[in-house]
Amino acid sequence: MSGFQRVVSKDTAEKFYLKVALEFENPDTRIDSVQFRALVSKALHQLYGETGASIPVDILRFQDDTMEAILRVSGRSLVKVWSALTLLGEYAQEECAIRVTQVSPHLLALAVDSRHFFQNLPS
Amino acid sequence: MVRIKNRYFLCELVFEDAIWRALAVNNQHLYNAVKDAVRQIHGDYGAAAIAWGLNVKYLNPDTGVMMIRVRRQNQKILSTTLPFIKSVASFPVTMRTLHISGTIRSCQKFLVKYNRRQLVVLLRQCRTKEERQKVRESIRRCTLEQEEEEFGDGALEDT
Amino acid sequence: MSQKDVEKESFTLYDPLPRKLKKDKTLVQVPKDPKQFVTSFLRAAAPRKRGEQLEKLSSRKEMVMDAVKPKRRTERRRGRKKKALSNKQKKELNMNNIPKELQKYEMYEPLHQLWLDYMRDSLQLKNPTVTAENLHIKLLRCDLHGSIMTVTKSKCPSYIGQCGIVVQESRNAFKMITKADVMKTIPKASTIFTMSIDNLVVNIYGNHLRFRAGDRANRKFKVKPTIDL
Amino acid sequence: MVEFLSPKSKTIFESSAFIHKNSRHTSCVSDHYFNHAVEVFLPCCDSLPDAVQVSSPQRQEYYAVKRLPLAELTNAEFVSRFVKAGRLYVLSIGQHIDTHNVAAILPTGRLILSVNKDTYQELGLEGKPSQFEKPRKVTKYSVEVNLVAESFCKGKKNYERVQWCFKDRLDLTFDFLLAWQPNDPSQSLDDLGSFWSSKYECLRVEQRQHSFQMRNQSIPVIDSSLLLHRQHKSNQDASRMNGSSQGCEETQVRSCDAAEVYEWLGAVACQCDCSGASDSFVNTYRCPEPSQQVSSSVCHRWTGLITSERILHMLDALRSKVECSRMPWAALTVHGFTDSPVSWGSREHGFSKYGNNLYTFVIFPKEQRYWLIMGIGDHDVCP
Repeated sequence: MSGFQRVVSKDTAEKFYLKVALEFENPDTRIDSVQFRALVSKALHQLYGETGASIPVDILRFQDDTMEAILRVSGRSLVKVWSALTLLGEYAQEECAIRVTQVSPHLLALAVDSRHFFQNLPS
Repeated sequence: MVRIKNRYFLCELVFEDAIWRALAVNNQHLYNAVKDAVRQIHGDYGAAAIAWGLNVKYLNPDTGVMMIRVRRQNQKILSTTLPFIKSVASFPVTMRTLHISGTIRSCQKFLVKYNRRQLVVLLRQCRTKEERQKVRESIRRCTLEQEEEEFGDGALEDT
Repeated sequence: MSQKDVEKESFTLYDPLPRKLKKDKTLVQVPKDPKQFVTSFLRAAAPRKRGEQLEKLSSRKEMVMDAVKPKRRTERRRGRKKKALSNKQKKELNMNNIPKELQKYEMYEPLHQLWLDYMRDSLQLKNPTVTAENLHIKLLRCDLHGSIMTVTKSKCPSYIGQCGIVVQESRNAFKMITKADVMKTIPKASTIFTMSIDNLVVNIYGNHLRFRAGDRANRKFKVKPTIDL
Repeated sequence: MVEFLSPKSKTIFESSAFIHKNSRHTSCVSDHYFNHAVEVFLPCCDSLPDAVQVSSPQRQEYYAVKRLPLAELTNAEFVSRFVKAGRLYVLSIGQHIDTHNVAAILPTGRLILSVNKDTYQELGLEGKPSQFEKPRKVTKYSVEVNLVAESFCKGKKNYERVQWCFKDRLDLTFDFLLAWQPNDPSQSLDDLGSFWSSKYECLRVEQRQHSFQMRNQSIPVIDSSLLLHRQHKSNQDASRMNGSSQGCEETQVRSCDAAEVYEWLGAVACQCDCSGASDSFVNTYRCPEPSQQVSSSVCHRWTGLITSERILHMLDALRSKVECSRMPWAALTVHGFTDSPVSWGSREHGFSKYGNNLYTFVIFPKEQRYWLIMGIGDHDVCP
């Protein structure tokens, strides 16, 4: 059993993970994870109708204080979810925006962000 | 050659109560019904994609058969939406897609064939003798035409 | 139509002369021997003094009496100088190339000074009425031989930083002599040159200047869609 | 239905043993020069073991220099004092590789510049078009300068040209991160800091660390011999044909797939909720089956610029720790820089939507076996 085995998967990723941040016009507005899921559904319904709203999206993590979330979608629907989230402008009569900060087929990669880490170097 | 490629959908409007409702429906009603349904099923993206080139080309108020034109790249959007159309001009209705083709000509060919088949069905449903006679008459007429076509131009002149 | 038909037709085209006319004596009858006729005619018609020359006259050749154009070509050739060489011949004779021993930077420094004077004269930078618009047109038309040019941007990194005095300009390239006394040919295509005249620094987009030096002087320039290399 | 093309991803799964003669774990670690973060996950542990703590990159510091011109880095004096006298890691930060210019010096003494078209056309150094670009539409070039080559010294043409390009042609300045491991033990990182401190703003930075503990968590059960179920399934079909269906059912229950474990490790690292019910509206993700309950486990992460020597060190410490403790397995994850111009060795790295280059070791106590899972982007070459 001490053999060497190597498998390379090069196809379209089965799952894609998005790290997004929700911002409201009014900075005091807060929503919970269930509302956030509804917001994602609404965004998808708006742009892609009922076929869009039926796309399965998992919210792996939602931080209530910063309203940052990690979403899991299938690779085939990544573009739809990404575009729908970007084009969302309003939720529950309040203007809001979603920033997609990181997208990756590797969930581990979302744990660190080397792009934004050094922006606030101590000086 | 650069050419805009289209798909023509031949559909039948099936009214729930009576077929004469078709007389009250016009192309504009159908167009709006299709567009609203696409917006509902495929959202803003689908509605915007299909808006370019969507057209109701033909509507037969007697039989309720219609033809919709759509750009070829968007045919999937339309074909997935048609079953979800529930009403046209506030009449409850279901759509039956009969045929999809790339040209109006082949749609028309299919429609002729289809109507001929429908006549036979109609014959079976007839009850009174008069009706039966009428349908027979029309069947004979269209089969005759076919023969004439086979004989070609010369045969037509003779008659 | 057959051959015979043609003959028939042609016969009917010309009717024979009417008899009346044939008998008319006033009409000149064409003699059987034209030469005899001429001599006799001359004898009768020429003035007496010329009688001795008649022999000569009649012995002359026939002449066409039409107005004949004088042969101007021969006259021109005489007036023309020796023919200039064609471009191909020039090339074969190595006339376009500057010999190695003459490729000296120092030799061309006076040329650069001359060019500077020429540019100062033509551009009149100190004149306050000169606008950028005027300057552009003048710069387009001016002669670039003798200017010190530097390549600032190019698709090919090796050309970048080449600097020298322009000694030749062709449709597609500048030939310049660098400080190391080497002649470099630098294509105009996808290259940006920089030259300076006193305080004015000019960037030249080589892509937009691909004409011969002479052509550029009076040519209508078209705007190109991009300044990308 | 509306369908869009989705981006591709590359994941490499490897199963091997540390003692295997063809094992490539050393080359995988040491060729990955620019490491941004190291993360250890230890199940059945209350706190980070001392052996691991000692070998951690905690005490390894690095410098951040602000607005440093490239000419300073290619200076003959700097090259002889630092580049040739040790392993020097230099990486520019704050510039994005997909839109800006990026520079790095590898420990092998190569300066790698990934520049966009406009910069390349003005710079005057020979380079290659990026291999991920379409021909005739190249917008990105990579320029390589060998700083340790013999021709790269004062008075030589190559050196003068490079100096001239960085000084007179273009004033390329970046914010740099520098880490240095001198060959001579009498020298230290301080020399690097004092070299420029008079002219440029130099900061000595410590690795940032982050740690969290999880209690009563379920972790997947892993069998080191079964890497992927896809392979496994085909074996299953074969065994079914042989009529031994009972055996394969057993194996199906016994362990988790490497892809599942990989995803789960990510979920732990991101502190995701792993308790989703299958009919939940919000989240349907849960720990892959079969799983086991563990009273406590530790996840520790160091972030900064970490040299590959440190990681090799740590890997060795972790190996010996796993062997002599009762951990079912342990995981070590290393994240590369998104904006590094190279991934493994001098293989070119690109961004293309996510620009990941990371690898994970899952270490097993039995027979020194390990799994190596490498996650790389679309614009990246398989190592």
